[in-house]
Amino acid sequence: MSNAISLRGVTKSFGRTEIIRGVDLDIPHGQRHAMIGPNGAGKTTLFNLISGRFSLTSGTIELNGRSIDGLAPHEINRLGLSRSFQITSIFPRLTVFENIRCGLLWARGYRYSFWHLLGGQRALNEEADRLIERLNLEDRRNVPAGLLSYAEQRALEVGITVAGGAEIILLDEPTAGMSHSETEYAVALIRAVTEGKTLLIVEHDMSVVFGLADVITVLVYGEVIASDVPARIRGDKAVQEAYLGTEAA
Amino acid sequence: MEVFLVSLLNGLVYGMLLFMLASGLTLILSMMGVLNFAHASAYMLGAYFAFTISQYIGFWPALVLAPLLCGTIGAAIEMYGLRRVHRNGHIAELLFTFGLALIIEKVVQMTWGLIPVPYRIPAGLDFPLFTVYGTQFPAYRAFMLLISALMFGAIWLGLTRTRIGLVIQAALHHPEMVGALGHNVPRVFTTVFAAGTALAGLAGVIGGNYHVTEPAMAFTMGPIVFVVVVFGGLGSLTGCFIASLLMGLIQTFAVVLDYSVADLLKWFGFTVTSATPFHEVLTVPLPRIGALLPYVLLVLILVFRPRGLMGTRDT
Amino acid sequence: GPATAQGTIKIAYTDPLSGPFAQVGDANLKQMQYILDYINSKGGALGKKFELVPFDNKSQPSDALIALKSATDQNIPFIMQCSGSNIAAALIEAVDKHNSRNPESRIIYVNCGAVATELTNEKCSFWHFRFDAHVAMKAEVMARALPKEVTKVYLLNQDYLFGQSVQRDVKAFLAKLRPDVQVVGDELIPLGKIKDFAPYITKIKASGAQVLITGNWGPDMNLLIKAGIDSGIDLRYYTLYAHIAGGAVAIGPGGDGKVRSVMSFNENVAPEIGNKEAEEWTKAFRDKYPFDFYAAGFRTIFEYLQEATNKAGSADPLKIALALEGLKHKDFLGYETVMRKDDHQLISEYFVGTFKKGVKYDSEKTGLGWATEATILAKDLEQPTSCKMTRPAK
Amino acid sequence: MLEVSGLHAYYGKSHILQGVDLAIGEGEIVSLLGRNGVGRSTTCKAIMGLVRPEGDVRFKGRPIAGLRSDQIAHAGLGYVPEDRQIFAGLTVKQNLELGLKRAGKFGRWTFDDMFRLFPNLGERQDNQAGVLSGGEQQMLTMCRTLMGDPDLVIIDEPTEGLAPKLVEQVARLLDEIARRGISILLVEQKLTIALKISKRLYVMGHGRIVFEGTPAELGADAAVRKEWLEV
Amino acid sequence: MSADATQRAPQGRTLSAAPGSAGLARRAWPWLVAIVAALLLPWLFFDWSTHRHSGFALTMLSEIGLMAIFALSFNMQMGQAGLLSFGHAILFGLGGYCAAHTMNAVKAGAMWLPVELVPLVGGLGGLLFGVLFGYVATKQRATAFAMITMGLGELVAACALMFMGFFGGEGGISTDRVIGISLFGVSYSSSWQVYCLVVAWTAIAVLLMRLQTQTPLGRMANATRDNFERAQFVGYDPRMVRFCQFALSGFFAGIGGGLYAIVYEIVTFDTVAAAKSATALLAAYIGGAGGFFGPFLGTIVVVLLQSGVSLLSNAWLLYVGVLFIVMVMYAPGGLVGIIAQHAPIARAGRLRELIVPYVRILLPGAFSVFGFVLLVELASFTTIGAAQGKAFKIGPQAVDPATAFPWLLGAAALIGGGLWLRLEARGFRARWDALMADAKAKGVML
Ligand SMILES: Nc1ncnc2c1ncn2[C@@H]1O[C@H](COP(=O)(O)OP(=O)(O)OP(=O)(O)O)[C@@H](O)[C@H]1O
Ligand SMILES: Nc1ncnc2c1ncn2[C@@H]1O[C@H](COP(=O)(O)OP(=O)(O)OP(=O)(O)O)[C@@H](O)[C@H]1O
Ligand SMILES: CC(C)C[C@H](N)C(=O)O
Ligand SMILES: [Mg+2]
Ligand SMILES: [Mg+2]
Repeated sequence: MSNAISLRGVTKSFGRTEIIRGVDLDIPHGQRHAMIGPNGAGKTTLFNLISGRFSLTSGTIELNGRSIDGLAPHEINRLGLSRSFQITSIFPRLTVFENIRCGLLWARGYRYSFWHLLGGQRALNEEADRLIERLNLEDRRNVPAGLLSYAEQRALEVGITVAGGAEIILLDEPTAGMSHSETEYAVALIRAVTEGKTLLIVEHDMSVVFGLADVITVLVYGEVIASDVPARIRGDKAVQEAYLGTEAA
Repeated sequence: MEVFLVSLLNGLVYGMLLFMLASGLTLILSMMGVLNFAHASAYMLGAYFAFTISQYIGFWPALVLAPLLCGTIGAAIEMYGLRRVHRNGHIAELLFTFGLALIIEKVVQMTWGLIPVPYRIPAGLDFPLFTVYGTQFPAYRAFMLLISALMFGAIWLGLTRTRIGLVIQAALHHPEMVGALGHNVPRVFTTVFAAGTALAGLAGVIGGNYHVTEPAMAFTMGPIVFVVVVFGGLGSLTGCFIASLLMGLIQTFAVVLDYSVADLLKWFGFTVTSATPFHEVLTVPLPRIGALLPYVLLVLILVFRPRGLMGTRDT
Repeated sequence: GPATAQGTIKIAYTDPLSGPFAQVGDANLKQMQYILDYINSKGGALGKKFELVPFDNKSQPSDALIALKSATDQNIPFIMQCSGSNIAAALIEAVDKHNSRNPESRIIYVNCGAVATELTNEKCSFWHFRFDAHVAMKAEVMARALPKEVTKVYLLNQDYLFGQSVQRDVKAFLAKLRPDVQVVGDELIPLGKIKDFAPYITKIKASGAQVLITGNWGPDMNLLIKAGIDSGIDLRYYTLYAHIAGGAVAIGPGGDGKVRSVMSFNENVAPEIGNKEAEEWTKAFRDKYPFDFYAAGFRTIFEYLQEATNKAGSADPLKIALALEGLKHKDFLGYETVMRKDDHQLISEYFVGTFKKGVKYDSEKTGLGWATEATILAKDLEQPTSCKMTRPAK
Repeated sequence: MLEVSGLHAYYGKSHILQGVDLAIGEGEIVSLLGRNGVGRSTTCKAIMGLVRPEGDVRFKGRPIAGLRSDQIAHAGLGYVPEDRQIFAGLTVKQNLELGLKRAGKFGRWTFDDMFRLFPNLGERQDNQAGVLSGGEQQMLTMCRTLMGDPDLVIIDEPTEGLAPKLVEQVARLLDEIARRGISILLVEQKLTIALKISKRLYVMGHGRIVFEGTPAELGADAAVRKEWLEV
Repeated sequence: MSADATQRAPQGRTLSAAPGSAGLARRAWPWLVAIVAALLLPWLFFDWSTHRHSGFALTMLSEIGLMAIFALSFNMQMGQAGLLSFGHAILFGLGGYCAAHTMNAVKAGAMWLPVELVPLVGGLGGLLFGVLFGYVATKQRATAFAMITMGLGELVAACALMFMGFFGGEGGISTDRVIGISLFGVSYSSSWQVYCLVVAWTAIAVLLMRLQTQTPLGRMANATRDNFERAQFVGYDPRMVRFCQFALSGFFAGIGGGLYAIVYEIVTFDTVAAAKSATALLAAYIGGAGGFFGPFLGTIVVVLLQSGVSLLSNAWLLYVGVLFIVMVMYAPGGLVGIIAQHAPIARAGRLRELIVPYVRILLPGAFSVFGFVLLVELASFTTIGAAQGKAFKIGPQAVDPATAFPWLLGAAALIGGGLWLRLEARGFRARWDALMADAKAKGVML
């Protein structure tokens, strides 16, 4: 089956320092793929490369077999890839509802229209509301996003990301800073909204990773040291000593 | 050759005057991020103070007192106004200083009248220093050059020998944190703003009698100073210095080089007649464009290099 | 209208009272007030006093029009303006439109100094009366006054209607009267923007000009001359406005004998022609204000208005305008003047003055002052006009 | 070393801290536990003078409640905030430099110590701090505070977003800090560490201290855990 | 003219109909009321003795109308897209120049166009230049954008003095609005007719801008303002958003300029100059950039100050400055901000309980203001006014500023009023907090 994402010899350096050192990675359609690795390994950087925030130093990245070389983030997004951010990134002065709707607009083909009145777009608004319910934010619907609590903002972050119904979804530490219960809910939500989609997720919370992922890739100093099913990753010596430390054992 | 040399001197003097003004603003704009529209007003105040003081106790005391006065005013403004407004964001700050500019201009008009005041170059410096090809170079201009050079040195030391720069930049984003690390943020801000204002004041003392001391002087100097600072690049004193000289020279040489695009075209054997489209634009001589060259440069550099000449960060 | 009801005949006066040109507007205003007090002491008109209502126009046409609007709102019969031919042009059009649209609140435009030649030629209007010699006249005077040995002149003028007019007319008359003179430089500068004229001086020197001819006024005049004198280069200045507010100070002692100005009046005229009464009158102003009474000629203006209003027998602008047409009047110096009917241009005597030591009345406490070098009588000043005036139906 | 008694704090009208009492001795590691939103961070901020404290706060016997936070810092308190608050525009090195209370005046800690503890930072010392990875930023925050050579550090959730391995490294760092005779007030989500490294711990609930004791005691007291910690 | 008044109503209907025709009436009537009010206002200044409208009042009202369009279009950039422009006037002015040239062309018979559509030409001009300058300026955002627009502003202003052909130099381009072609057979020789045209166009433009905020572009403008990076990752090119927003605001600014050309029949360089741009900024901020109608309120204040107070007082600029500083320091949300603060209390239905407290602070407030104004006027009179030979009056009766009395009076009023105000303010705040708390309790905060 064709790959949703495939990286070939991807490298990225900032000035002299090489952060990503030749990563090859294939993520087939519909797979839930987790990426773990020590801090500063390059996970977020890799996300930034795939989503077009940074430009490649060398190598190729293909989405659904199409090279994204030289494409701007919004162009990549239009190819059906959507990402979330490790450091929460929402539209603070817009209401929760509008945040979600912004996530929808382009996907629903409104582009830069200044002749549609959003008030009139029933289908659009209903779709946004449905998602808000799933995010458990109904009662915060009309609150400016900036006033939400940290956990709620993380949820919204995920919401904006999945709103457009992108087929490939990248989540960067979606549950960071959430309490246990919140984390559990978030995981359930992620599982639900990414049903049948391709998911690439970065997490430091092992319960999440092992709970969610079909395949786990371990990134250390910009190199993939292992990529396998959870069970075997947990067993893998290299991984333990490079990342998990004694905790998992 | 003659023209070149004399213009070079003129350009240098004008450039340095610009620098004197701009240096203060670099502190305020590029360190505190305040688009200080009242900066040129401080320049004006400096000039008027100097005028009044020099009437009673002479120019030299004024050279010291006027800037101090401006500095004090600056400090007051920062402590009782700007600090409050800071919370409401940059536009608020900008408008605050804008309001100040209006008030100061009016107050100046109300105290010193609408028409220029006779603020003269001190007799001690009012003699031709030397003559180039029959054109005299007044000693006062040399004095201006000296002062601005000193200013440059002083500021440079201030910025490199202390951590003030760091503290301010950090405090722009996380003031509490900087405080929690043991730095007295408010005091630093006040100091910097006061220093900036004082510098503007000094520029006023020097520039007021070189040009004319009149209520409109702030308004006419305002924009160009921003151009210099932004063009030079936020957070870079050297950039500001170079930009000042550049602007000074450009404007001076533009005046003496009497060419137009049309002449250029003629070079390529294409003559512009009143029939050719845009002939008005093509035939306008350089001296007329001189005044707007700085803005052309500003726009160009910002479009292609938002951090300016030597800026440390994007504008 | 209310104006007369209140027992005064109002005259709206709009000029720059703030901004770079405020100095000129302010000085004009003070001199006018002094003159008006005198006129009123001599009985005003129709038994009423004249009252000046100043409006600041910041040297901007649009602001002048606002002033016009409030003037017509208050039924003020006269609007007066001196500084800025561009503003004058705008006012002429606006007054024309207003008077044709609102016959019930007409107004007369009294031009006291906006002298671009066009204004009483192509652009002339029935409602516009100009009480100062226009540029072409002054240019001719200047061309005639230019010494024989001068062969290289440099033209520097402000880039607007007036400056352009000076540039054009001076060149024309030089070509006509002094074909031997060569224009080595010809420049227009933005109005009231330039702070440092040193570069221009450099340029002028390089051009090898012996004489600088300029119509600059206000800061553009004072800064230019100051820069010139400071640079110590050997150059003579033939100007139209070196004698108005701030000029003398700008020139300073260094300019002894270097500067000429084509002027309607200077404080030494009266003593020179031995007109005691006039001298007393100007001296009285001198004792009151720190600057020259260069606009004493404005007295002629108000005497015309006074006479015309009385002749018209009412403050109705139309009647007054008709009364003004072709009116003759002997001015306070004793010279014959006339408000020419076909273009509403005042034809009066004019002077050329030199700024030098040893005059009876010095200027702005500099110790130097204006000595009259030549006097041109009205008849010699007169020039034909191309004005085709449309008069309102009576 | 630090005694807090009857500490109250408000955000606008909402009364967050309702009389917190706690004490920390020389070179002691004390943890402050509790659910999200009970007011642990607010406690830290109140002690540091970042939110206006009401009540009595004494450091080395000297009352510090009501002082400006920079004065408190000079008294010898250090604070590591939960939302890192690194100075994105400045380089890593400059960030650390700002940690110093007086330019060029080092105390127990030098740049090299930090770079030895966290090699990542060493590699990145001339990079803008803003580009650091989430984890690196967390480390930087801690180092920055230590540079100021505090006698007591308040550390708010130091392990958030850190890889498991690094979490242990941080734990070790805390030990080292303590060994250099510096007391620590640690706010932690991850019970495991808190229990492991701290001698005593407080549990907060509803803006009050609801439990004080040793890790062992807490381990024993299932009731408290149930009511105030687990979910 | 009455034709204009009616012709706009359907305008409103068709456009605002989109979001469910249910609340249509509800949404339409405030507009109609506003328009009617606008048309009635001038009659307050009508001089029945001479049966003439006050030209001054009409001009001022017209000015308010067209400046409101200008300020709102400015806010399309600042408020909506977070783009602070220092050169917005160039779009306004250039629109004006285009309109002026068009009218001259029509007058000369070179083309056919009814006066009513001239503002549209201005708008298209504004749009054209909006596209042109927008392409350059929107390459950057934040301060860089501000500085670019400042540069462009100064450039155009300088060009306006340089190129006679299009700008007419210092003289500007004067024109005649009586071009004899009209959709409704109106000559527009009287200011009243012109005013009606202004009202019509203001209503149209404001309505359109209002609706624009509810379009995808409008919303994404907000989004890019809040977090331009994130916008990229939901498929939008922030720069494109900025660009479209800029160009559109150019269109509306141009309409304002077109009206300016019609009202004043002359367009000079000061319509493109920095001061004009500043006016928009002032209006937007004083009124409150946060709410859509903020700039409109702001415009009213600013124009009244500029055209009204400036005739009464030399020191009007000083008042503007003070007003400004007071606003940014105590009411950063602008007028609408202040109004919005009352919303919860209103929703709690206890607004009327504020009336008394307000009256009580109004009195001392008025006192101290009077004192301040008196002092300023005295000062400015002694230095400037006297020179211009005006007489100094308090109300009808003249006073001699040379004597101590007026100064003492002023000082007393200022200080006394100030202290009293302090006192009352305390009571007011208490009341206010109480009501707020109540509102919170009732849960009507957001
Ligand atoms: N713009 C940049 N310039 C220089 N170095 C950078 C830049 N961006 C990232 N880095 C470095 O690249 C390395 C990888 O960063 P990245 O954010 O990808 O780590 P990460 O895997 O996401 O770690 P974490 O799990 O802590 O988020 C880090 O050491 C960081 O300092
Ligand atoms: N700036 C603020 N304004 C208003 N309320 C606040 C603010 N900061 C925190 N709060 C509220 O104060 C309460 C305590 O906040 P605090 O951050 O101390 O909780 P915490 O114990 O640190 O939990 P967390 O695990 O989120 O850090 C929370 O309910 C929070 O909503
Ligand atoms: C008063 C004068 C200096 C005005 C000038 N002559 C002009 O026509 O513009
Ligand atoms: Mg990361
Ligand atoms: Mg916390």
